[in-house]
Amino acid sequence: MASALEQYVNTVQVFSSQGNFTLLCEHISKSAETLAKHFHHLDNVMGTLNVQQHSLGMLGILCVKINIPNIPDFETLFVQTQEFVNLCNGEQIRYATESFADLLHKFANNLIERKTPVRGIAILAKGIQKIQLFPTQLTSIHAYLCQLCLLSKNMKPALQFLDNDITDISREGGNYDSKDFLQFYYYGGMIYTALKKYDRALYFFEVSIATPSFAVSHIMMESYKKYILVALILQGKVPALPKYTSQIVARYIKPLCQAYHDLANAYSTNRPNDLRIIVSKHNDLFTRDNNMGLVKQCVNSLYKKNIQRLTKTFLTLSLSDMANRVQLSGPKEAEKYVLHMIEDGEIYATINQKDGMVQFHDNPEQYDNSAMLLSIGQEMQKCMLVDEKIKEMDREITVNPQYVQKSSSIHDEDIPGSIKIPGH
Amino acid sequence: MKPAIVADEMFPEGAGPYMDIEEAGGSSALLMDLAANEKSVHSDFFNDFEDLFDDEDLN
Amino acid sequence: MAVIGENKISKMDFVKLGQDLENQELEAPAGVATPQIYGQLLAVYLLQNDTCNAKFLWKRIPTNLKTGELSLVWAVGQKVWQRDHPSVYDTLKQDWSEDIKPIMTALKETIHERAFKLVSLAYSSIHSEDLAAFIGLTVPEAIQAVKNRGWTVDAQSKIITPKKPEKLIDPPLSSDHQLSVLTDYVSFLEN
Amino acid sequence: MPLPLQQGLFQSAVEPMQVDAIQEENDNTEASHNYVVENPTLDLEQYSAQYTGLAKLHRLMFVADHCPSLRVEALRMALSYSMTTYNANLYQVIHQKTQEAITASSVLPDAVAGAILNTPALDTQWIETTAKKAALKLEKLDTDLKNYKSNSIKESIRRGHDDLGDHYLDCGDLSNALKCYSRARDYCTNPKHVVNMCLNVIKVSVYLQNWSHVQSYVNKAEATPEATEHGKNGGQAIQTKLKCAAGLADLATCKYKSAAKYFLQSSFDHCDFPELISPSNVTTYGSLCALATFDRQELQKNVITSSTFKQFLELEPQLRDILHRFHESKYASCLKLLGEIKDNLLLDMYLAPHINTLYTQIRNRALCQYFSPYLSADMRKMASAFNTTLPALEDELMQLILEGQIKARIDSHNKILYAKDIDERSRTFEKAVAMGKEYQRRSKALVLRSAVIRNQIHVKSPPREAGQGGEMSIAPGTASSARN
Repeated sequence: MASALEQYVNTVQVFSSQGNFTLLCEHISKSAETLAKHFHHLDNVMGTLNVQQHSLGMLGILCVKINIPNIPDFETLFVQTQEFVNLCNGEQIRYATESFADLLHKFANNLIERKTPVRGIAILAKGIQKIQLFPTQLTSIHAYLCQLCLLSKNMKPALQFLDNDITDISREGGNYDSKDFLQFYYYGGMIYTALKKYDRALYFFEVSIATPSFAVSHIMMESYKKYILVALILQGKVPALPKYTSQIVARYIKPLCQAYHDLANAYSTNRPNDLRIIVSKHNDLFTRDNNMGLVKQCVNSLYKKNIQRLTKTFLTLSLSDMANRVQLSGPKEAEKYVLHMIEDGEIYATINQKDGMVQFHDNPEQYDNSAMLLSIGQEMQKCMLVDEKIKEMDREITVNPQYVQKSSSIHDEDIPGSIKIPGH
Repeated sequence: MKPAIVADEMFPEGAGPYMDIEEAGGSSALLMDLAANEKSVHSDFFNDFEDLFDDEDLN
Repeated sequence: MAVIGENKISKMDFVKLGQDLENQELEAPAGVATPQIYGQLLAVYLLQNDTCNAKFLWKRIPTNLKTGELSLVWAVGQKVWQRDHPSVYDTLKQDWSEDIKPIMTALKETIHERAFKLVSLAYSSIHSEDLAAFIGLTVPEAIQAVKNRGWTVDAQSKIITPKKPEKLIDPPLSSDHQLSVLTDYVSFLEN
Repeated sequence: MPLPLQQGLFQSAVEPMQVDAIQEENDNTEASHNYVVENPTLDLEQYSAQYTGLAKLHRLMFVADHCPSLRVEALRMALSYSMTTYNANLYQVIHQKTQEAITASSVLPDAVAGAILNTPALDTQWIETTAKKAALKLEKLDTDLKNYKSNSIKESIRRGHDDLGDHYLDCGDLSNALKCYSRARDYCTNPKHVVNMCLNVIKVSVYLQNWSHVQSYVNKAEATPEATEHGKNGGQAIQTKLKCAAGLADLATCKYKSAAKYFLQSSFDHCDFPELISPSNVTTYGSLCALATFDRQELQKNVITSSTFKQFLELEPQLRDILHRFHESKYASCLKLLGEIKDNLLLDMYLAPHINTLYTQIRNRALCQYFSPYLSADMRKMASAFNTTLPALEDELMQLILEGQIKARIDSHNKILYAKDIDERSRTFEKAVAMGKEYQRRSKALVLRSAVIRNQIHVKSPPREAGQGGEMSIAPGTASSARN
C-alpha cells in the first residue's frame, strides 16, 4: 500500500479519535486527488477503517470511487455504499452533508443508468434519515428518492417523506439548489397524483409554481400543466395561484401552456363535447407531455361534476333524463356513474331500479355526534399546532438582530414581529 | 406592483437579494431581458417517465 | 421469506404481512423479487382495496414473471380496478396455491361484504338478478342471503328492498377530557 | 382591460384630452352583429323625425344594416338628410350604400336597375360646393378665434371654440370637434359655461362611443354648483340631458340597474335632446332595464306609480302593458308582448346588443317571482304560465337553482318544484371545517415559504454561481457540477 494511502488512514484515525471533524473534512478534501490516483487499492483502505468510527474517511473514499468514469465493479460499490449508508455515524456525516448527498445522487444516477432504480430506494431513504436533523427537514436526496420511486413505479416508500410538511431545508454547503427543491415538489406531486391523492398533489404543484424565480424553469412549467389538470379533476376549476407567485409565471409560463388553458376553458363550459373537441385538437401535445392519462381523467371528472350539479338541483331524476343531461350513453352508464360516486362519497343518492329514478339527498352528516366532534377537535388541534409554529417563527424573527436593525431604522412606530396569520 | 407577501415581510434579510430588484421597479426591465435572452433553465431536468396516470392502462 | 400456511393468518396480520412483503421487495437482490412475493403483495393490496398500489406493483413486475398464478391475481385486480363486480367473482374462481389462498379467500369475503354494504347504501330497490351478480351468488342464493339480512323481497317482481346501513355507534366521550380540550380551544381562539 | 390606457387622458399637457381613445367595454355585450330583422313594425318616418344630426344618420344607417325590408327607405332618408349638413364624406358613404342596396334588391343588371329604380346620382357638384363652403367657414371661424385671442376676450374665445366645434361636428370630424369643445374649458367664466362645455363633450363622446368619457363629464357637470339649479326650467332640462347621457353610458357598459335609475330620473317635460336620444327611447331603455333588475317593490315604487315616468309610458303603450302585466304576475302575456316588440328593439343601435341579456334577466326574474310565495309548485302549471314546455322549464329552473337565484329542488319524477331551506347550522359547520383545512394549508405553505426565503431558494438566471458556504467539500469539483 502506497504511503500516501497509509497517511490518509492515519489522519482519518487520528482526527476521528480526537473528534476534530472540521479539520478532517478539510484534509479529506485535499486528499481526493491522491486517492483517485490509487483507486485500485481503495478497497483495501476501506478495510482498515471502521464504518462507525471513521465515517468521514469512508465517505471520502466512496466519493472518489463513485466519481471514477465507467465504474469497473459497480456491484462491489453498491454493497459498500449500502453498508456505509446503513451503518455510518450520522453525527460525523453531518459535517459533510454536501458530499454525502452527492454520493447518493451519483449512486442513484448509476442505478438509473443500469435500469434498476428500485435498488436505490431503501438506501436513499436511509440516507435521508442519516443527514436530517429532524423529519421535516428537506434534503437534496429527497428529490432523487422520488425520482427512483417514479421510475421503478414503487411510489409507497416516498410517502413517509412526502407526508411530512417541510419546515426547513438542509443547506448542504450552500449547494442546495432551486432545482432540487422544484424537482422534489414536482416529483412528489406526481407520486401523489399517481396514488390519486389529488389534494396533496395540488399543493405540491402549487409550491413548485410559487417558488421565487427569475427565469423560466421547465420544472415549474411542467408543474403548472399538471396543476391545471389535477385542479380540474379535484375541484372542477383552476384556483388562483398564491399572490406571491413570481411574475415570471404569468408573463412567460402561462402563455407557454395555452393548450392547457384551452382545456380549462372548455371544461368550464360544462359541456363534455366542447372538452372532447379540445382534447382531440391538442391530442399530440398532451401525449407528448405524458399528460394524456390525466387529460382523460379530466374528461371523466366533468361527467361527475355535471352529475354533482344535478344533485344540487333535483330531488329526483330518472336515469335516462340524467344520461341525456350529462351526455352519457344511456341509463345503464348513468347508473354506473351514480353507483361509483355514491361509493366514493362524492354524492348522496339512492337508485330506485323499480322505476329507474335516482333520488338525491343532502349530506347526511348532521354535525350532532361525538365522532364529528372528535374529528373537528383533531382539526382544531392541528390548527393550534401550526399556529404555534408560526408564533415561534415570529419570535425568532423578533430577536433576529438584522430584523431589529432594519425595522427600527425604517419605521420606528412599527411593532416588530407582527405577522399576518392567514385566517385571523 | 409591489408584491404583497406575508412571509417575505418576515425575512427582510433573506428576501433581500431578489426582492429589492422587483421593488426597485426593475422588474419590467428584468423581464424584457428574460424575453430577449430566452432565459429558460432546467430544460434538461429528468422528466422521462411514461404516462403514469392512465386509468385505462392496466397492462 | 413469508411462507404462510392457510390457517396461520388472522385478519390483523395482513397489514404486517404487507409491510414485510414491501420490505422484502425493496431488499430483493438485483431489484427483482420472487413471483411469490409479488403475488402475495398484489393480493394484499387488493384485499386492502389499495388499487393504485396494486396497479403500480403489477406494472413494475418484470414481464417474464407476469405469467401463471401471478397473472391470474392481476386478472382479479383488473376487474376490481374497473369495479366490474360480476367479473370479479368469475376471476376469483381459481384454485389458488397455498401461498395466496388465505389472502384470496379473505379477499373474496371482503368484496362480498363490500358489495352488500354498497347495495344497501346506494339502492332503494334493486332487481334480484342485478343483486345476485353484484354479490356473486345465484339468484336463489342471493334471495336467501338478503332475507337472512332482513331485506325484503317482493315475491312477484323479485325486486329487493335493501335495509339501510345502521348508523355507527357514537364513541362515548369523557366529559372531563372534553372540558379540558374545550378550555384549550377557547384560550386558542381568544389569542 | 382598457383602463390603464385611459389614465393618459388627462395627463397630456398640450391637449386637455386625447381624442382617439379606444372604444372600450363594447366587447362584453353580445357579439352577434350580423343578425337580420325581418318583420319590424317600425314607422321609419316617425322614427327618424325624433332625431337630429349624427344621431339621426347613425340610427338610420343602423336600421339599414339590419333590416333588408327598410334598408332602401332608411338610406334614402339618410342620404337626403346628409345633404343638409357639411358632412360630404358621410354623404358619399351613404350614397355608396344606397346604390348597393338598390342594386341588391333588384334582379336587373346594375345600369338598368339604376335607371329604372331611380337611384339618386352622386351629386358631385354638391360635394364640391359643400367642401368649399366648409373650408371657407372654417377659415372664417379660425380667423375670428385668432382675433378674439389677440384681444383676450375670454367669452369670445370660448364662443369661438364652441363655434369651431359645432362646425367640425357638422362636417363629421369628431376628433377635432372634441378638441375644440374641450379647449373651451379654459375660458369658462361661469358654471353655466362649464355645464355647456360638458354637454358638448358628452355629445361627441357618445358619437364616439367612449362611455367612460361620457360618465366622467356627466360627473363633472353634476359637480358644478348652481348650474343645475340655475333658472328652474333650464336646470331641469340640463339635468335630464345629463341623466339620459349617463343612462346611455351605463346601458352600453351593461350596468343595467344603474342605467334604469338614470332614465327614471328624466323629466318628461324637459326631455329634449334630439342629438342623442328621444323621449320614447328613455321610456324603452328605462322600462326594460328596470324590469330586468328591479325587485317588486322597486318596480312598483319607481316605475309603475312614478308620476313622471307615467308620462313617458304614454308614449309607448305596449311597454306600459308589459310593465303592468309583469307586476300583476301575468307572465305568459307579458313575455308574449315582449316577444312582439323584440324585432323593433333590435333595430335600436344602443339597445340591440343588450336585448338578449335583458330578456333573459327579465324572464328569470319572472320565474323567481312566480315561485317566491310557494313552498312547492306544480311545474306543469308553471310551464303553461310561462308559455313553455316542461323540459325547457326544467332546464331554466336548473340554471337558476345553480346560480342561487331560486332556492329550490326539482322533483323531476312528479314534476314539482320544492322550496328548499338551507340548513344554516350544517352549513356553518361545513364552512368552519373547510376554513380550518384552508387555514392549515395556507399556514403550512407559509412555514415552507419562510424556509425557502431563509435559504434563498429561487430560480436564478443561468449561469449558476458556484456554491459557497460553511461546510467543507470532501470530494473536489463534484457536487455543484454533477447536478446541473
